[in-house]
Amino acid sequence: MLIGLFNDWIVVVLMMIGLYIVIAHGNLIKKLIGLTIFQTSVFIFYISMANVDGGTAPILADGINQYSNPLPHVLILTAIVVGIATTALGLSLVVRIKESYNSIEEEEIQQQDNDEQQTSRKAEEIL
Amino acid sequence: MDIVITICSGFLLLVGSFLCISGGIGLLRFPDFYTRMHAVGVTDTLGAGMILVGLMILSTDLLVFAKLVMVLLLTLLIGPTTSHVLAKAAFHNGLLPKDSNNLSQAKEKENTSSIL
Amino acid sequence: MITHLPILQVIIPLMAAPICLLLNRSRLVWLFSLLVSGLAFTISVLLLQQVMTSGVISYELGGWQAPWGIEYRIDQLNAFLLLIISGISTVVLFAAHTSIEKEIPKDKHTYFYILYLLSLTGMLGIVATGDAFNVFVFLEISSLSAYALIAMGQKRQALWASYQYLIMGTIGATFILIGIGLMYQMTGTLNMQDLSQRLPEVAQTRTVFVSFAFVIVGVCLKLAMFPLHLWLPNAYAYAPSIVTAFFAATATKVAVYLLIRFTFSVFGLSFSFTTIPLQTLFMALGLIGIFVASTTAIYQSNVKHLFAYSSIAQIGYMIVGFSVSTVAGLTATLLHMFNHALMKGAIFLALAAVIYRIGNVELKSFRGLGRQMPLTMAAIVIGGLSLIGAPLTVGFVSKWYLLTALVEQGWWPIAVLILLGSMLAVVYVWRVIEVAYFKEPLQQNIKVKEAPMSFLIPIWTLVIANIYFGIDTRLSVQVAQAAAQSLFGVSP
Amino acid sequence: MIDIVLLTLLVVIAIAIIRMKDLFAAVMLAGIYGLLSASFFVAMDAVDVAFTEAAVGAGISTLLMLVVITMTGSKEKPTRHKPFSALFVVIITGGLLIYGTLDMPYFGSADAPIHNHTSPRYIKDSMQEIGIPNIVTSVLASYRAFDTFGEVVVIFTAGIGVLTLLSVARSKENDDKIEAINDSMHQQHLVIRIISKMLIPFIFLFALYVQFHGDFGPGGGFQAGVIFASAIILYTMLFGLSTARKVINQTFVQIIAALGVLLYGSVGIVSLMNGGNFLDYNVLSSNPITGQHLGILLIEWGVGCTVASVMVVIFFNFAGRRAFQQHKKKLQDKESSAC
Amino acid sequence: MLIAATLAIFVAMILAIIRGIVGPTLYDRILAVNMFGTKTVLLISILGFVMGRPEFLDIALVYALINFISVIGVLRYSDTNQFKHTPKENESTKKER
Repeated sequence: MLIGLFNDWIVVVLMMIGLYIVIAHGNLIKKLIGLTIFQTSVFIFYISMANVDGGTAPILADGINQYSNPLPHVLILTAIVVGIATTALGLSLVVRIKESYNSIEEEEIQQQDNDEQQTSRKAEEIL
Repeated sequence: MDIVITICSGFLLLVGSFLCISGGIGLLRFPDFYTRMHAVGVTDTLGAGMILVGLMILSTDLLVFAKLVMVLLLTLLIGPTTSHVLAKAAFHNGLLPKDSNNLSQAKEKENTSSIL
Repeated sequence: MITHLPILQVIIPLMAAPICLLLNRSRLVWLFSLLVSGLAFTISVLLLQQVMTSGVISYELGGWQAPWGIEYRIDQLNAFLLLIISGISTVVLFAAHTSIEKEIPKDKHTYFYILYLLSLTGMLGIVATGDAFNVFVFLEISSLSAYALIAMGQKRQALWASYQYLIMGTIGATFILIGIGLMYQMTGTLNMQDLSQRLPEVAQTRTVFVSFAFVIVGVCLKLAMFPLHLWLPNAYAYAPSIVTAFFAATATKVAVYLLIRFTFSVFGLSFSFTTIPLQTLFMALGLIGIFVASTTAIYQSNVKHLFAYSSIAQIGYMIVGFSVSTVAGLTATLLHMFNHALMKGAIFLALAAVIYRIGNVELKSFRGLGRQMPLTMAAIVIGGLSLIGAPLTVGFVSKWYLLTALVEQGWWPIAVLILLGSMLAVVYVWRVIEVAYFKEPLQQNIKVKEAPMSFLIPIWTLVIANIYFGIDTRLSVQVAQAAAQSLFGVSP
Repeated sequence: MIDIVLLTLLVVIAIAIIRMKDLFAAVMLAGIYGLLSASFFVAMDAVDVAFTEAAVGAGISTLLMLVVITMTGSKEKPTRHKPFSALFVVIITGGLLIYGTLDMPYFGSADAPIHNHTSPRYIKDSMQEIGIPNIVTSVLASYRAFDTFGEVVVIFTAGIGVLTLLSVARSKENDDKIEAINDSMHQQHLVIRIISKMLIPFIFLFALYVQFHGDFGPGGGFQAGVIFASAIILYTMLFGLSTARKVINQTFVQIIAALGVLLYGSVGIVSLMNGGNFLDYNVLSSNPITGQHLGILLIEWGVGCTVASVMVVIFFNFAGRRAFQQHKKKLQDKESSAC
Repeated sequence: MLIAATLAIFVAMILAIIRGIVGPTLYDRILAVNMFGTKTVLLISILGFVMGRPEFLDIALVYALINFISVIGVLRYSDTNQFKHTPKENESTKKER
């Protein structure tokens, strides 16, 4: 059982690390790095389930009759593209956030928003 | 013939592996950036070349051989280039070798001359 | 061509998006996307007709048989959802040209329509497909375009809201991906129909249980169900008004659809509701969601925020109906999806008109608008009444069905709680009405004119639909009931 | 064995990324992470995936992150709030997953359900039905072609999204000014310029090879597109954005991106017209195998075009935004000094 | 012999990773990444032979290219004032003088 599932467990650990970075870190770029790690570990999970003992790459050749399962490979090709698309969009959001808040730290941004809300509330009360 | 091939490739692979490890140790143990770079830059190119040539001898397919040649050419072209650029960039941005007064003086001179 | 309707439904808006990039003239692109969206609506009507008369339609993409290729599978539920989405999209798009003129810089109009169409495509694709992985791909199309659309809002908070949504949304999507992966690992198939046949064999394994948990949590993140709702209010409040109207009316419905599809069709009723205490959990979360979100809505000073929280509360009603897990309860949920789309569409479009005229939707700037923009405010009033569940509006119909479903099961206390929740809706809707009609008009509001026709037509279309379907319930109830029955495997 | 070593290295790097306060270092470690996971994919026989992951995970995404870091600063501030709630969520998730793995089929076992339900047909019959040796390409481009269409649309969406967020209205004189900043940087790097000039045509050629060889070996439209784009990105980095923009017109690139999606879609529409289902290549030609070949060739071109041009657009917009910011900053500095 | 070479490459990789994590300067890290890249190229080439299907060397080519491009990228974007490096080592040497 240990050897049969060892890969899966490591993948779970990787996922946990990625998720931890996303949730616990306040830096927006670090969050995106965490997201990439999280997604990549899911890819690893898919690819390792496609593996067959004694199989080779799913490209047909003479004299080989055991191939790895091609379907997860296809799915992950798609998922990788989705991942880079998300990262690119997230990064462009970070650039814009930096421009308008002059910070990429979650806490500072939240702070600025709260301050803004409070000043508008105060203005309301004065009226 | 087979034995010759095995021995040749084995020898090359072995030397290549040794170079790789020694480069790695150099990267880890040397005192500052420039010496580390020296270790890596030299062994990387040679070690990679050795291993690739060793694989070339092993290869039976012509296409595989050709691809290995391409990889080799690419490493030969890229390895020294990156080392060069890296060292240059580091130097330009003010990273100085450890315990090297001469160089730091040269650097200062360069700075003053550029100001002038 | 009639056999190709399922794919045309998705492919027409999809192909239109790159064509928009080639056209690149704001007005032209708007007319073109309106045309495309209208076409999609027509197709969805035809599809619904076809499904109601002749049953489930299956369409094999690429001509490959189902578990090997991807299959589009349209039953009553899908067709109903397709109708809601494409209908709302068309109505909302009608007002888009006027609305974004003031909210989005001129050189980005084309991009706006492209993203709008892509978002529409994504939602239609999620609903139409019968393949679990294809759901993920189209989910990402709709989410990515949603992030970009929300970030187009005028204030800088829009960027921050969009980023938070991106993080939550991606985590959700990745959870769904993990869940699909686990299912695939246990069964070897990705086709939903095939999955539903092969899952019972392995239903007792821990892996399937975990895959179910991951899919549900992922969907609930997208759904903004109560403890996972934090991204929603800001995303809705700071997005361009048209985007808010579109998403508030459709996006959460798609997520509810996914929830229903996975629990009822893929994992199967007996697994979802007996192996796991889903019923109690969802019932509790739904009820808490209703109360917390409604109470928060009362304290909002921004009307968009207010109605965004109200959306979360309404999702609570859908979840409660879902967790009753009887035909009647599910019918109530489906009806509420349809009705909520109508009322939230009307309300948010009216708010878009307010923004068009006075530039913001702070509650304090609503003073006197009741006189200045009578038609727009009347729409908000009717929409609000519908939210409360007043008779003669659609809200009444779905609440009625929900209460009957609960009473049928003998769950009186919950029915009472639902009624109490509606009382909270009275409070927050009243706050808006009070300010708009009974407070001294603001100085700067005196000269405000009624919204232009390009707003009034779509708003009143939705309002009239609100009243019509509140009186003549035959159509919506019939379809919802048929869909619910087909999910429970009851032949009508 | 190899896979376990690689996975352990991955864990080490991931932990190092958590601890790294310098974002620059974190991004580089993320690049290593990409390379390592790609090596893992090779060890797991997923050559196509490895190809893509190397180009994307280690290449493009690292580059994009680097550009962004130069705009946002590279130091991460310590967070004040306690990470316990995060730890709680993560441990629940992880625990649930570990619990789920207990009933999984063991790693590599050939009697797992996934190897016995749908995949045997792909492996056994794809040669007769599609006629190309790379099964991954067969599945990607024919059996599940609609997923791939979705993937192309996702990348197109991302391109449009980046355009909406970052595109700067450009004018001629602005460009010239920005150019001045741009080119001041790499004037001295003569060696690298020459080497890159030698390499770039080779990279283009290689991209084309990958595009066409995708039927027989690892590769295909997506990988080719990324490689093609990376050559342009290399050029841009060395010779400045405005020079690159003179060579490659951005509007033109956008149109190519749209045309790529349209090409893919039109293959589907044509098969509708010919009486098949959407994306049914068998009807494209009188002989089904020829039809499959034709269809796969065309859609791979669509994928390649869209991916390459979207990558270029994304990079141009990031770099353009950066140049724009620097330009604005310079103007501000000038104003403040004038005051 | 192939296995031995694989192991050697793994060892070199681990050493490079340690250097990449420890730093201390930015350029050390770039160096480590670069070396790691070359080692990956070699690993892929050898893996092909180990697994008996050496025809996938295209991947090694891509790695070499991507490695080059990303190192250029790092240098290109580290070449701004923000990353001007005056590490503590240098200051200490100056003081000694």
